[in-house]
Amino acid sequence: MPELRMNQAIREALAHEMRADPSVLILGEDVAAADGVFKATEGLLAEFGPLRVRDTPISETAILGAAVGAAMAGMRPVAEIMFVEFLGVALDQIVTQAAKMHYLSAGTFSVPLVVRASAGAGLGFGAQHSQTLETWLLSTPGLKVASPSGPMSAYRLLRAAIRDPNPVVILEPRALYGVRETFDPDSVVVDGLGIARKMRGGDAVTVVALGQMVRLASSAAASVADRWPADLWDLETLLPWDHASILESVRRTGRLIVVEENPSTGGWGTEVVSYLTERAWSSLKAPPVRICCPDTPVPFAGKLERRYLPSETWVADQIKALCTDGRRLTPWWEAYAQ
Amino acid sequence: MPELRMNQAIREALAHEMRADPSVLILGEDVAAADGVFKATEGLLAEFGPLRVRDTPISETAILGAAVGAAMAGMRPVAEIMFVEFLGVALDQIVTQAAKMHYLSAGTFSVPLVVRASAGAGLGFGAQHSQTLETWLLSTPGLKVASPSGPMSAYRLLRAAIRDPNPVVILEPRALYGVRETFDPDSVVVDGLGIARKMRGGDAVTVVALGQMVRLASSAAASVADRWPADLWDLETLLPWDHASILESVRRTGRLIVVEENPSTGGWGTEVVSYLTERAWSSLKAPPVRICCPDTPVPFAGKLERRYLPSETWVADQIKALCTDGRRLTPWWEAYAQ
Amino acid sequence: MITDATQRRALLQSGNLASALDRMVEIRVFEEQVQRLFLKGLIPGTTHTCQGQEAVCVGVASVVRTGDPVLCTYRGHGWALALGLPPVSALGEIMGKTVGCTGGLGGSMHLSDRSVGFWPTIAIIGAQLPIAAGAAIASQIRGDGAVTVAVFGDGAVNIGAFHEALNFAAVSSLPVVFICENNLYGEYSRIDRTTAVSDIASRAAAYNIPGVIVDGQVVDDVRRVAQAAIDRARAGNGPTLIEAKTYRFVGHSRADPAKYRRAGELETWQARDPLKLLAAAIQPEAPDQLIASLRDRWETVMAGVVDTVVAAPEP
Amino acid sequence: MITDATQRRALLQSGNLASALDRMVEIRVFEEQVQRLFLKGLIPGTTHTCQGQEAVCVGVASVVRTGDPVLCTYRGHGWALALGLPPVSALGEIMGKTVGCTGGLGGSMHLSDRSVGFWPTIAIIGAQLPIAAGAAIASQIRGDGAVTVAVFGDGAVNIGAFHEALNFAAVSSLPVVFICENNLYGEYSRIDRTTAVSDIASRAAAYNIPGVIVDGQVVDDVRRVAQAAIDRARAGNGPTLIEAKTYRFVGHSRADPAKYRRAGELETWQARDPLKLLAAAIQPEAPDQLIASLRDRWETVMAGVVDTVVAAPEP
Ligand SMILES: Cc1ncc(C[n+]2csc(CCOP(=O)(O)OP(=O)(O)O)c2C)c(N)n1
Ligand SMILES: Cc1ncc(C[n+]2csc(CCOP(=O)(O)OP(=O)(O)O)c2C)c(N)n1
Ligand SMILES: [Mg+2]
Ligand SMILES: [Mg+2]
Repeated sequence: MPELRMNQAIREALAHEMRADPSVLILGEDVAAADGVFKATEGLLAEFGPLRVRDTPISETAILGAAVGAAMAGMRPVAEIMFVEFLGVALDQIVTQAAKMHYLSAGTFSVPLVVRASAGAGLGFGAQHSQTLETWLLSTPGLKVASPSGPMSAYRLLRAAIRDPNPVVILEPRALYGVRETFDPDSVVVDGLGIARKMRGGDAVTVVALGQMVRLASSAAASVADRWPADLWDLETLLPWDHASILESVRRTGRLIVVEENPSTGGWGTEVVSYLTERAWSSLKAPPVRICCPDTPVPFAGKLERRYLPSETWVADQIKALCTDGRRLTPWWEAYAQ
Repeated sequence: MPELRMNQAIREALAHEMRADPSVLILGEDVAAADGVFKATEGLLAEFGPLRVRDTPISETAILGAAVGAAMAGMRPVAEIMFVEFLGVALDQIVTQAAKMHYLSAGTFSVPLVVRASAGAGLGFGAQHSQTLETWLLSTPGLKVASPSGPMSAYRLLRAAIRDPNPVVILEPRALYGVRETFDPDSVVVDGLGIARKMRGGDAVTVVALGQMVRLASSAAASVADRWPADLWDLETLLPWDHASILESVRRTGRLIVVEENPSTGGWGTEVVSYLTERAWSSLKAPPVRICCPDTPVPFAGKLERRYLPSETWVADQIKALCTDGRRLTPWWEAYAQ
Repeated sequence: MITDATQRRALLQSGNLASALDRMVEIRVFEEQVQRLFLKGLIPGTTHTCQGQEAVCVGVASVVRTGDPVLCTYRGHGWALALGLPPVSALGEIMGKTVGCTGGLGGSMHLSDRSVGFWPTIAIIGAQLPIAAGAAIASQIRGDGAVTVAVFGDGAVNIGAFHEALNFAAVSSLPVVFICENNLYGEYSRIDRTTAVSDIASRAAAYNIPGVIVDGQVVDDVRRVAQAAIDRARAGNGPTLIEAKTYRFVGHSRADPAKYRRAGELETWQARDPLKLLAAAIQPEAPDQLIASLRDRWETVMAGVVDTVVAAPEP
Repeated sequence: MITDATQRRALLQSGNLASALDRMVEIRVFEEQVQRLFLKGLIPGTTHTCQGQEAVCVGVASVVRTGDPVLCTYRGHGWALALGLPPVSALGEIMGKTVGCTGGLGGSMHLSDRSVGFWPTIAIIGAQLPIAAGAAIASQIRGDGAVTVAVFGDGAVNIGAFHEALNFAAVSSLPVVFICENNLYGEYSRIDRTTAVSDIASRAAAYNIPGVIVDGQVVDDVRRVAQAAIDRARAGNGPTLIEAKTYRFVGHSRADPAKYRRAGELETWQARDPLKLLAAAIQPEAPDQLIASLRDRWETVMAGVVDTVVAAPEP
């Protein structure tokens, strides 16, 4: 079985779908001749040629708009947006065009496009290149959004996304492109979007994480598993997220912790918390708790950036506090503000 | 005391601040010679001249970028974006530029701009001109967001926003531009952003609403006030929202209903629900409940659009159900989906 | 009366000038009905009608191959009818009825009919331009010979999407034709107050593609220029920017009285009413009578269409 | 050594060619240090250095009035030093230290120093262009005589913000100068593969403003052209688009080996190294020696700067 970095896994998924379906094409800045800035499209130009693997100008609106048009015409474009922030100049094409065309055309058109965008902090790229920004997309009927937690996850999600008849945005934690995993791509079951992955079973507390927070939550959960075994979920698909699995879990454990990489106010975890609180109310034994980042831009300097992100200790301590006395820990910045 | 429509109240607020402060300017499509598409800038060109009241090309990125630049240079621009959807082509300038410049410049620059954008459904404008889209903005440290519920509210918020040293987006429910209210602009206390307004006092349940949902929630609360008196709040400012007031209210009533005009998944109410659930856990007697719209684009046809929006009956019924037996009502579309 | 969209389209494609005039009168009468219905409160939301601009949509529709993608704006009723949609389908949508082309989901700003290549019209200025480029990418990859047409107003040439789409289409030699209906106004602003050049076609140079100005009031000129651009695109030589100089005889939307017009401007353009010009070409001795007789017929038809739509159920 | 930003700026503004060369060598040595430190793992994130392009920033900085807004990109180290920032302030920021110009909050892509009009550099392609237009609106309203300068790369001319900003500035006659550093590549793509025209300046016609091409390797040419554009803007005659033809002798960022270059291209441009050209103008008999002696001094200074920054606390 090969060991693949996450960018290689993405490349494998693209190659697989391009071989299987001549309607799949790739477009984006430097994705062809240069193999992609994150090397996630390596060698695809050579194999599939310049019509199906297309370098573009620095024109995110044109890239995404072209993806919408190609998809409506029956192709399956995969657009690479180098950093998710760049959606800020072209969000219209995803949210107001792609996500609405099926509805607006009374079902006569569909828009099977995929947008891959790198996301997240941890690499010292500063305030304009380190956000996750799921919430630009989350409240968009007609759209799907997913975020992988590692190579196999990225492989599976991308293949499912390409096959999905709806527009899908995949937010790839860029700090994970170099992370390796050993798995056999050919035996990965591509079972569609919207399925949360159980990473570890337990009855003490439900922990939900996404993207690069999954690893951190996993280590934290492992470190306290003997005393407070967590039911740990990698959400993988954020829109639509797997209501059924997480609801079942929370009804069973009675406790919920969401681990997010985004500002505290308005982060995606609010959706998970409020959905579950409304519906699993009578099962909850303690307040649901969100672990996330402070309400500031992402700082550049290394120490500050590390401080900005949730830590493993925090997650472990919170598991303990919630399971022992139903207590929410005060995030460091709230203490700081007092 | 004059009776003012909401668009007139906005115009009064603009005129007031422009008279008081020569650094205030207005820019946008057809805001000058044509008095604004919603007539919210009527007569301002005549009074303040073409340097301070500026018509622009159809170039939202230029409009917002220019507002950022003018603000950084010490002016107080107020940009009109005709429909909030148009932020989709220029969100970068608000979220990635305006909201980050104070931080990125270590405080040497500030960005005192205001963006006014019309928002919301109810006028038959269809899927691309009827959304509220607060969640494009909500998770943005460095930004403020507010939404008025009527003429006086619009007047007060806009004057506060212009005086605020931070970038502020005001989402004006466009269905309310023609609504009238009698009040004396000169005696309105402009007490800043971030203050929720108590619309009605009560101990049975806390009801939080925003924008055009405030009227609907008010009527609903009034209709059941004799048996289940609600503590009804107009949030007015969504970012940062008034944590203290609502927390106090929920701790007192033990029940929470949020009335939102946005899709069910990921709407702004998830922030309110999850914040309060985390912190007022031990006071809650029933599950917090969100009343919102289904996860579809906004339909055009009148009947469908009315069905899309929350109804007064639903709010009233939910108050009753929550207060009597702690029950969340199933939204019509969930029943439909079953 | 023919009500099948493809057959209606074929009528125009015959190249027969009489069919073109007939369709133009149909559109004129349709739009007048729409305005009346709007003022009566029977149409929700908003409408953007196109009286005065009929030669552009009719001219272009008559040379586009049926099924090739055409992407237009909210000012799309004329395009809908020109491309073949039967009036009930268009008016039904505008009035939010089940008989509308999308059953009332979309409304006036979002008409569509995939069967004739009429893609959902788009209400965000400029957004259809890169989408059209994408449709053209699909054709380029498949080699299906389709040519995509993207239509937009003069106001759209200052939005980023216009620039990105034209540059991208040019460097990729995409089979797409960009057609600007320059009616001199974007909402209430005259082009000279918002746009640094007065000939939109001159911007083609920034993309190294041909820029062609055509008299948008003369259907045959529009046809010829559009055909040439389509042929060029189909041959693999890339996009063309066509600027059709035209004028809307009515306000921007809803009940706009269009007070912002320059004095005499409307009258000058009305003298070049595309219906009159075409009628004069067909029947020089009595153009007004020709129009009047077509008008009569269409008034009657439209009255029936209105009845049908009014009687149709809401969704 | 002068470390006050305003005084450092004044040195350049003297118009003295020797000061210009001195600053250009300083920038060259600084950027080489940055690359070494990056490869040693002492700089987090990314860096975009500008060896080969020094004549553009130094030329422009020498004619912009101190305090007038200058908006640049992530490739901004040269601009920072040219505009007056002391090396410790720039390197401190790049290394994320408290001695950096924003104390480590921003990093390499977001240098700034308000005291000399160096606005926060922006890492979203094109975003600074409309912002610059806004700064110019402030000047136009206040009548303060300031002229804003917006700097961008050749890759930025295909993004919507470029188009919107230039049209908007043109129709509003704003006091702003747009300066494109055309180094032939946007990341790894050569301009001919992404841009429909080869002379960026030719796009000025789409906005009805002057478009000027200047040899970006010759500091005095840059100075002259920039001065003329600034004068024009200050006189109320609106914006100019300047295209400075230049080349980066290094990769796009980080450790990019720049394998995508055309054969011989680097060598051709190195023969027109702006340092050499200026040294030859100043001291035709021994330009290399002149550069070598300046280099020596700056190597020593920079070694000290590195020590200071390495020793400085993290925030
Ligand atoms: C991005 C965006 N900005 C603004 C608008 C509002 N708007 C609708 S129509 C219009 C005028 C467009 O003028 P033009 O392109 O000339 O087309 P015309 O209406 O004349 O056919 C404007 C500004 C919009 N729909 N989308
Ligand atoms: C909107 C946006 N798209 C893409 C990028 C990624 N990016 C960073 S630098 C760069 C190349 C820019 O090239 P150019 O404008 O020529 O400037 P240069 O780097 O050559 O100075 C790209 C594509 C970005 N920062 N912002
Ligand atoms: Mg127009
Ligand atoms: Mg470049």
